[in-house]
Amino acid sequence: MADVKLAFIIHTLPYRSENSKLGATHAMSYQTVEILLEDGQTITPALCYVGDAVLNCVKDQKAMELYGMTSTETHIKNCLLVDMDVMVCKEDMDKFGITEDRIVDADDMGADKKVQIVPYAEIKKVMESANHLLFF
Amino acid sequence: MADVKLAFIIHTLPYRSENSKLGATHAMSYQTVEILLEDGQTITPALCYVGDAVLNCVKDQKAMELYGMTSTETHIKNCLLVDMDVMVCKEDMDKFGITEDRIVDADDMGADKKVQIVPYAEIKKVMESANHLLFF
Amino acid sequence: MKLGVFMSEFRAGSEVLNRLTADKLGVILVGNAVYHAAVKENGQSSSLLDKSANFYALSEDLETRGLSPASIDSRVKVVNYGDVVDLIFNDYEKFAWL
Amino acid sequence: MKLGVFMSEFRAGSEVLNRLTADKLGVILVGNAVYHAAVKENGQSSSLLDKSANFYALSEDLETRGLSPASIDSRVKVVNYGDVVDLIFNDYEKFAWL
Amino acid sequence: MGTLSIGVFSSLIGSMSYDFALKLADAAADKGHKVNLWFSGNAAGSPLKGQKHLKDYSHGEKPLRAIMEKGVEVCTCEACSVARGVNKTNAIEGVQWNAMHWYLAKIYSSDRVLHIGGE
Amino acid sequence: MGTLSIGVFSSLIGSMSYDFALKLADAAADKGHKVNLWFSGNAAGSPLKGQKHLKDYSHGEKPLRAIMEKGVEVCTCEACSVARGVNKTNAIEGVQWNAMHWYLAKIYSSDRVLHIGGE
Repeated sequence: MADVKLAFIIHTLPYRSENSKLGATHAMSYQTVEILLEDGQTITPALCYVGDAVLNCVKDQKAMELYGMTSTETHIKNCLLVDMDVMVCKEDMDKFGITEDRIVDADDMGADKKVQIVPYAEIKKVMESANHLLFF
Repeated sequence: MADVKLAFIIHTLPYRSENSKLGATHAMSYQTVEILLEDGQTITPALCYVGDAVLNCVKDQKAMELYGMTSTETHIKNCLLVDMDVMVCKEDMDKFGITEDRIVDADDMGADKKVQIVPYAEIKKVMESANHLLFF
Repeated sequence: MKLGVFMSEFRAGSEVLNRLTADKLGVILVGNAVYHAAVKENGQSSSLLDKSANFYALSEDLETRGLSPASIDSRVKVVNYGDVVDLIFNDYEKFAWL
Repeated sequence: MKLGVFMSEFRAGSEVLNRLTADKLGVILVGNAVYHAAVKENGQSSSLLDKSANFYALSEDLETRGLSPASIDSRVKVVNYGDVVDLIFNDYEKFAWL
Repeated sequence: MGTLSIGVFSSLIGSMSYDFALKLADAAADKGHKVNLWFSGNAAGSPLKGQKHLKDYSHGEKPLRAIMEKGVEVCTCEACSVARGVNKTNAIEGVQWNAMHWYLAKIYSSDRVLHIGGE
Repeated sequence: MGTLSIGVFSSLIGSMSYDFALKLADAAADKGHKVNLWFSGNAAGSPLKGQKHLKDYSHGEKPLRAIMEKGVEVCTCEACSVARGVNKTNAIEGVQWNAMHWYLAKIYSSDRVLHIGGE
């Protein structure tokens, strides 16, 4: 098996535990995992926010200014910058009344990727096609 | 003020966090606090289990045998042995269908005190008459 | 009694809060409990805010989460750490943290 | 997929679980989630057990809490740590911890 | 001016309740109040010295030293700390070590008590 | 026999998820499986050596040393550990130190992955 697909499913709120942050940073480490793998072996992560965790994806988080700590927003931006698939569940955004313009983007950092707003059915497909699941 | 009354209100489940255990052990430390107080100064704790926390008071907990750790049951027994007021909310026991015979006692250790099964209104009175509240 | 209740979570603590009563009741939303003041679910405000109490939300914790103090529920007063100190000493006597 | 979901809490995780589907679904109750198998509220069993799935509960975690494996809901099979290892390798392929 | 005792039971990094407690203690000290801070539960792991200040994590050591400079009394539950491998030899200087009755004794002479549970 | 990678993110003492992870790793090793154990989040505080075994608290050091004896590979997230004041000089011997990609690389060659979140 040359490529292993991992689904990072974030279902927890930010700043309540480290989990949602660590989901993003662990997913991002796919960038450097090649030093521990053989040639041709790759890992492809997808980072999906469901349920309450869609609140992680709201922009303008001031964690650095107010608590001296990297915001979850910045972690998500970093994921976009390394071309990771980042998805947020549309039904849950709608439930909270979160509109697309409030979702984190990394346009200011020149990222090509955007957070993908997708129906839950898409996230289910990610879980089904993944080799392993990691729920944060 | 010669006596300070403290209400230790336990509202969390056992073994999910240390809180419910630490509620009992902190309350119990009233026994030795005199070494740090002046003559005539006393602290009187009351330990009250409400909501889901009534499940702390179910007997026959095997935490020591299975995880090598003092059970919450043993901590409650120790509180009874030092003559502390320990109360459990009757409405919540009824909600879970927990009968009186399943509630921890320290009869085998020769304690005079028993866990008092009281209506929530009694626990409210404890909160009102206390100088300070500690929710665990 | 004058009771100040710190709510620190969005998905826990409401049942305990619902049973608390006091002559004067304050509910101070900190940590993820600030979502009670700032988000609606299916168009509904949090039922927590229906309780008869004075509500406060910590501005630092709103802004950390990308929530604008200007857009929160009108029943909630925005406070900072210094204000919380004053609430503790001047407005309430006993406290619970949920 | 064959999905094994570890539930570790009594008051959290149900909403996430409810949306999970699999060709073969197992729910392994550990930690305080064993209360789902062992207590009723107002005479009602936990609605978690209504999901179409194979249910297991960890005997060590039942007994730690004073809950007798003999008295749990008949839909739930009692397992020990060794059994959980076998479930992981033989019965399910992917896992979630809630 | 009054006396406030704060009990903290949550971990250095995670829920941010620890950050809250330190910021509240600091704000109260700035207003001239006497503040006592008690660490138990997971907070009893926080007096370990030599914490590296990385921007992705909450950091307790610097603000803890700063509030002690301002006169905030800080004490950790000895049993809770040593069970985690933190002891007097590897701990931040100035943090007191005592049993749970230290907290109760401080509460005895406090005007206000904020007991912060959590993890 | 297969390979199982377990990620643990909860604290040494508290939720007992840490106890669960160690017992599961032990049971899997006893059945002849290869087990990898990754510590991040609050679990990254657990490699601190010199934990005093008090009966009122979960204790990780002894069972951790015991499962490493059985061949379980254990690695902690270096950033998560040093942010908590735990580093190579005060850590339990035999625990590996690496970045998060260690966990992903172990997952790559695992048959099964149990990622235990929590606090």
